Amino acid sequence: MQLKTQGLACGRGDAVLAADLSLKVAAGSALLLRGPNGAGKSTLLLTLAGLLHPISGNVVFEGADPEAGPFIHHCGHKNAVRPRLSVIQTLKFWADINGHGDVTPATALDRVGLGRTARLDAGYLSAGQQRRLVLARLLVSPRPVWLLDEPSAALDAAGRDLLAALLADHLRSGGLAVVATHDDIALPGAATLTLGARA
Amino acid sequence: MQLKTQGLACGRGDAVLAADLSLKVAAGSALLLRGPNGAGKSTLLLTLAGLLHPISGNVVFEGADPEAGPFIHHCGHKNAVRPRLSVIQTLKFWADINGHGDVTPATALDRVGLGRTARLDAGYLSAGQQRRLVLARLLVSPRPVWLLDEPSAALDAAGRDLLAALLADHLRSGGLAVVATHDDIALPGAATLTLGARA
Amino acid sequence: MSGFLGVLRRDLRLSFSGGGEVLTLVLFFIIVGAIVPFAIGPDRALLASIAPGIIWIAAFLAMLLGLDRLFRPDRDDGTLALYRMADMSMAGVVAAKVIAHWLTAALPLILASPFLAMILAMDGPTFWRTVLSLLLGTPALAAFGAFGAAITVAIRRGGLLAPILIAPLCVPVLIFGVGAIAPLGGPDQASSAMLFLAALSLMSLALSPFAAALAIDWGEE
Amino acid sequence: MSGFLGVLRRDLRLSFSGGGEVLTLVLFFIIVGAIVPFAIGPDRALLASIAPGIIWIAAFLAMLLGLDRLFRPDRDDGTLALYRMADMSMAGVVAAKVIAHWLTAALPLILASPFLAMILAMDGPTFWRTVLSLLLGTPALAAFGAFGAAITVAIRRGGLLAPILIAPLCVPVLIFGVGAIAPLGGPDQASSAMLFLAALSLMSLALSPFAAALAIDWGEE
Amino acid sequence: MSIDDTPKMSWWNRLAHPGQFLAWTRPLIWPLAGVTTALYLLGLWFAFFNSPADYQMGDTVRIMYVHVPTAWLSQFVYAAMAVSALGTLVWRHPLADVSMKAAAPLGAAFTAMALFTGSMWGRPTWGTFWEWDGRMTSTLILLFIYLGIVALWRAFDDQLRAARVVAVFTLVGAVNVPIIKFSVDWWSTLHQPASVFRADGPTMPGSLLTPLFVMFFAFTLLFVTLQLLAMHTEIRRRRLVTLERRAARGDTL
Amino acid sequence: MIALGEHAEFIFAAYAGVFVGLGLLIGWIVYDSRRVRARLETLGDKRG
Ligand code: HEM
Ligand SMILES: Nc1ncnc2c1ncn2[C@@H]1O[C@H](COP(=O)(O)OP(=O)(O)OP(=O)(O)O)[C@@H](O)[C@H]1O
Ligand SMILES: Nc1ncnc2c1ncn2[C@@H]1O[C@H](COP(=O)(O)OP(=O)(O)OP(=O)(O)O)[C@@H](O)[C@H]1O
Ligand SMILES: [Mg+2]
Ligand SMILES: [Mg+2]
Repeated sequence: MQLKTQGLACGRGDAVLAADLSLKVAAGSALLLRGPNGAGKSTLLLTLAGLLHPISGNVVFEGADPEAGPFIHHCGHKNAVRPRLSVIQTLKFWADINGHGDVTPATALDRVGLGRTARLDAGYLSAGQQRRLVLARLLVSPRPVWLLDEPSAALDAAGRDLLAALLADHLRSGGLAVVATHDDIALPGAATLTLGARA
Repeated sequence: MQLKTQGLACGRGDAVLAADLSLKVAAGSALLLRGPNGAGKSTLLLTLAGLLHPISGNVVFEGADPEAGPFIHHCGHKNAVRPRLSVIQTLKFWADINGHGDVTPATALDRVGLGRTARLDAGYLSAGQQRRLVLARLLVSPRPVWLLDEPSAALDAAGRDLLAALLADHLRSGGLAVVATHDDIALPGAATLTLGARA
Repeated sequence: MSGFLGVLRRDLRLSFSGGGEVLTLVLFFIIVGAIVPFAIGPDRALLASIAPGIIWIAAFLAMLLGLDRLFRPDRDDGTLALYRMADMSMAGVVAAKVIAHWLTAALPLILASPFLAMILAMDGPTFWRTVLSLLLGTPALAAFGAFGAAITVAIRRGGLLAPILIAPLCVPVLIFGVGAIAPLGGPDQASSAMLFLAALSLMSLALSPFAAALAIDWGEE
Repeated sequence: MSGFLGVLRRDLRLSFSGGGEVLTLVLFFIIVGAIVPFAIGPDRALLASIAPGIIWIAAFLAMLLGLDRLFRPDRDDGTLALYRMADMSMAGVVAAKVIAHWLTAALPLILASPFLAMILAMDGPTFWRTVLSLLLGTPALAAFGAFGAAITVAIRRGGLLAPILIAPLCVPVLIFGVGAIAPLGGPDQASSAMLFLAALSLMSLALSPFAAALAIDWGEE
Repeated sequence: MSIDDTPKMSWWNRLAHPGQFLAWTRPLIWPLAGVTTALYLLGLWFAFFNSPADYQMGDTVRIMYVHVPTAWLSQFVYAAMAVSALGTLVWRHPLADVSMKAAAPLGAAFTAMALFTGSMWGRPTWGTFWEWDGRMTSTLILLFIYLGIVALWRAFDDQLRAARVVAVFTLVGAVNVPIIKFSVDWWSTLHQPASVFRADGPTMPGSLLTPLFVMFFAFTLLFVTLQLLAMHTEIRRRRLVTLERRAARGDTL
Repeated sequence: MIALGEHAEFIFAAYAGVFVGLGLLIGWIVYDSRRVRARLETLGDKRG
């Protein structure tokens, strides 16, 4: 699997935020997106995910089989956590709609350090705990492409280490990732794309 | 002005998150709150602001004159930005309810780098730009106490510098600040309180 | 005072801005009135006899259903926390919001009511009494409504809860409102109903900001 | 299929969990029906003659006003974006949600309708015809409603917009629904009204998931 | 941005470009306005000075000259909107959005006028302003649909995104309007009001038809003129929003 | 002008209503157009 864009321009409405991007992210490697506020990092991720139309150019996932169902995980700024559902129910629901993999929801919760909170209402989790729950979603339904928008927001130091470990595992098993962040995420060997500050 | 707590315990419902805190933050100095997710940083800030009741102990602002109106700015995780109001209208509204100071809304917008966006709908701003707008709120109504909850979230490098500069100005002019953060905020001479990870 | 006007101005601006809340509410009012004949038949005499009741129910529902925008958006986006730290009392905020609510959710309905009166075969004098009773009664609905909205914003549940909590409290307004139009006991009864209505409005306008402010403060702890 | 059941299960769970959305809706239904006598007077014959219409209007309003919770909370918290990347089609998601909406917003009303029938002085046979017509007609309301909710989900605050968009489109449901109960044109008319009602429900159930899915996808770009 | 110098474009592409559309249709506005005014003057002259009273309805038949054209437009504008909606959804024609948005308030206005003139006609002929008759009732529902569409447009922040959603609703409405019409007819024949007197009995004499036709064209041309003007404004408004945002981001214009 | 018979007020009201309505409609559309163009001009757009 390989992510390739050709002459991609993306933006909101008619405002072009990034033009003529020719990216190449191979399996096993990652790309860090950086840039100031409003530079268009979130917009680019949404475009790569297919949730926004590119203004021009296109996004290709070489080697992906569209028949086999979706192969992209996108994590936006929002956590998709409903306060009244318990943590484990939330994760099971995500596995239901995204497809089940080898990792059971309970295992995934343990992995992200929420094992003890499984039966709690998700609304009781703090901001960082909710973010960890979102990381568990990536584990229960294995997909080769991860597009993460500021995954480290609200995470504490241990959480950031966890994130780095999960990303490393993902890359090692042949996945690819594009991560937009303002923080330092330990991703050895990742390329960096800095979206321009606009005058 | 001096912030003092005596044997303060704060928490949510009946869960005590921090107990027996005896803080002292003098005018011109700042306190950084650190700690893992769910440690109770936000809860402590809300308690200091008087928006949550302390479980025991109390919070005193020595030298504050309660007759002279509120003297605390609290910035939570939420921006209080309404999408359909223009940027300048939003800021003017805040100045209306919090009281006007020497800095006009237009000047404050320039200070935080949003001068050009004044007439845009606030909903059009990116996450980081909205956060800057929140910082402008601190400027239009001068108050000696700033309680900031992850003010640097979503801010880019320039935004963090701006935040540090605003804080420095505030302290220099005799204000005091308590800032909860996971990031490194340049606050020379600030004390740090780390709230414990919970078992 | 600048705070009071600031809140008022902002709420009016938000209601009339693109979102078009006002247009929506007026349409809701008219549609509720206009679907009644489909359900109970277009018999003119029947319609005319229940027309004041229908107009009052439509206004009642429209006003109660518009409640959700009173405090909930402010709570969700964090503005409510700002109000609590503002240089004005919460009761002042609520009072400004009640006035804004009446101006954007009651006045437009009253202006639109001639249309409903026409399709419901109401006659002229009845219509004028209806307008008068709406003018006297809707402030009470706005005031009670603000209280209901304050309670529900505190318990973090939105949607239809405020309307159903407040509806029973507002039944007297409805009774006197209709009584002031279609006096079963003759014109004497009608004018005393008008008086009760005015008294209800004054009383609730005076008290509800304080009650609502208390509810909000307690609910947010 | 696991996705379809997952969505259905989650929506049912959320509706019945602490929040008590279902209870709220049922109460709203009953309150709307119950305030009518206050507004038009307690004349039993009059009430009985318009009772089927009132029950239908109350159900109509309750179902339309419950719409806001169909997609909006999912959009606000980001779940809608997840659906778009899920291993199932958006039409499947909508279909599951329509079913959940009917189970949580229509069925409880029908179960509560005897109470309303009682206070509106309805007689037995009419009541059973009312239940039948509600059973046949409410699926159409749920389906149209899902479409309306999908249209307005891209808007930040929907509020009453979906109800006013959808109410005019649902007028046929109301007409045939009432027509099936209180046949002014005799039993022949009533049974043809029932047929029309069933046809409307089937048609709208079959088409609305696709139309709604289109609206959601395009609204979110 | 400007592509004036592109060699040859098909008329379709030329029209598809909003800037080109502006340039091409702007000169039409004043002539159209002139013809419309002339037709109105002629129509009014016919209506009040040169047409007989109807043998059945007397002078109230003169209301017909404003009622029927507005009633016709109330339906025609919806049809125009539905076609534009198809344009938006199927061909992604950028002008279709603009046309759809411009037409909605116009349609609502004409429908409201049809209702108003109808009730002004109803009072002298039936003795009431309003009767729950099938045609009038379905016109009322049409007005609700129009106003709903206007409210829907206003509720969106992003007009580009709004277009496709409104288009879906417009088309579903178009499918639904016949069903509504049918059900309302079914309903109002169930409860046939006592003395409804319809005018469309005998064929109209020519002396009534001439003013009707003149007014009919006057109203239709007025719609065309206003539609063009509103489309121009909408195109400019979009350009304005773009410029304002660009200025806010600090781009050079 | 020929006499309008017993129902003159309704005929008059119908025409007055329609033409006042048209006036408002035209006025609003023209005003809107003017406003947008003026704003465009202040932003220095030359394309009219
Ligand atoms: C508010 C009340 C009314 C409404 C909404 C209404 C609506 C309509 C509509 C939709 C049409 C069809 C226009 C077309 O051909 O495209 C129409 C035509 C017409 N209406 Fe009305 N109408 C109303 C009242 C009246 C009254 C009171 C009269 C006369 C007594 C009347 C006489 C006519 C005539 C003569 C035509 C044209 C002939 C025809 O198409 O059959 N209308 N009206
Ligand atoms: N929903 C939206 N509709 C229209 N424009 C938007 C929308 N969201 C963001 N924008 C605009 O698009 C631009 C890029 O926003 P985006 O969210 O992609 O930036 P970002 O790089 O992710 O910034 P941040 O670091 O603040 O998250 C901003 O100028 C913003 O004003
Ligand atoms: N509204 C609430 N009601 C009840 N409990 C809550 C609420 N909000 C948070 N909590 C609980 O209080 C604890 C502390 O939360 P708080 O938000 O203060 O943590 P924090 O230190 O700010 O964490 P973060 O770094 O993730 O923002 C958490 O365990 C959380 O589950
Ligand atoms: Mg972003
Ligand atoms: Mg926190």
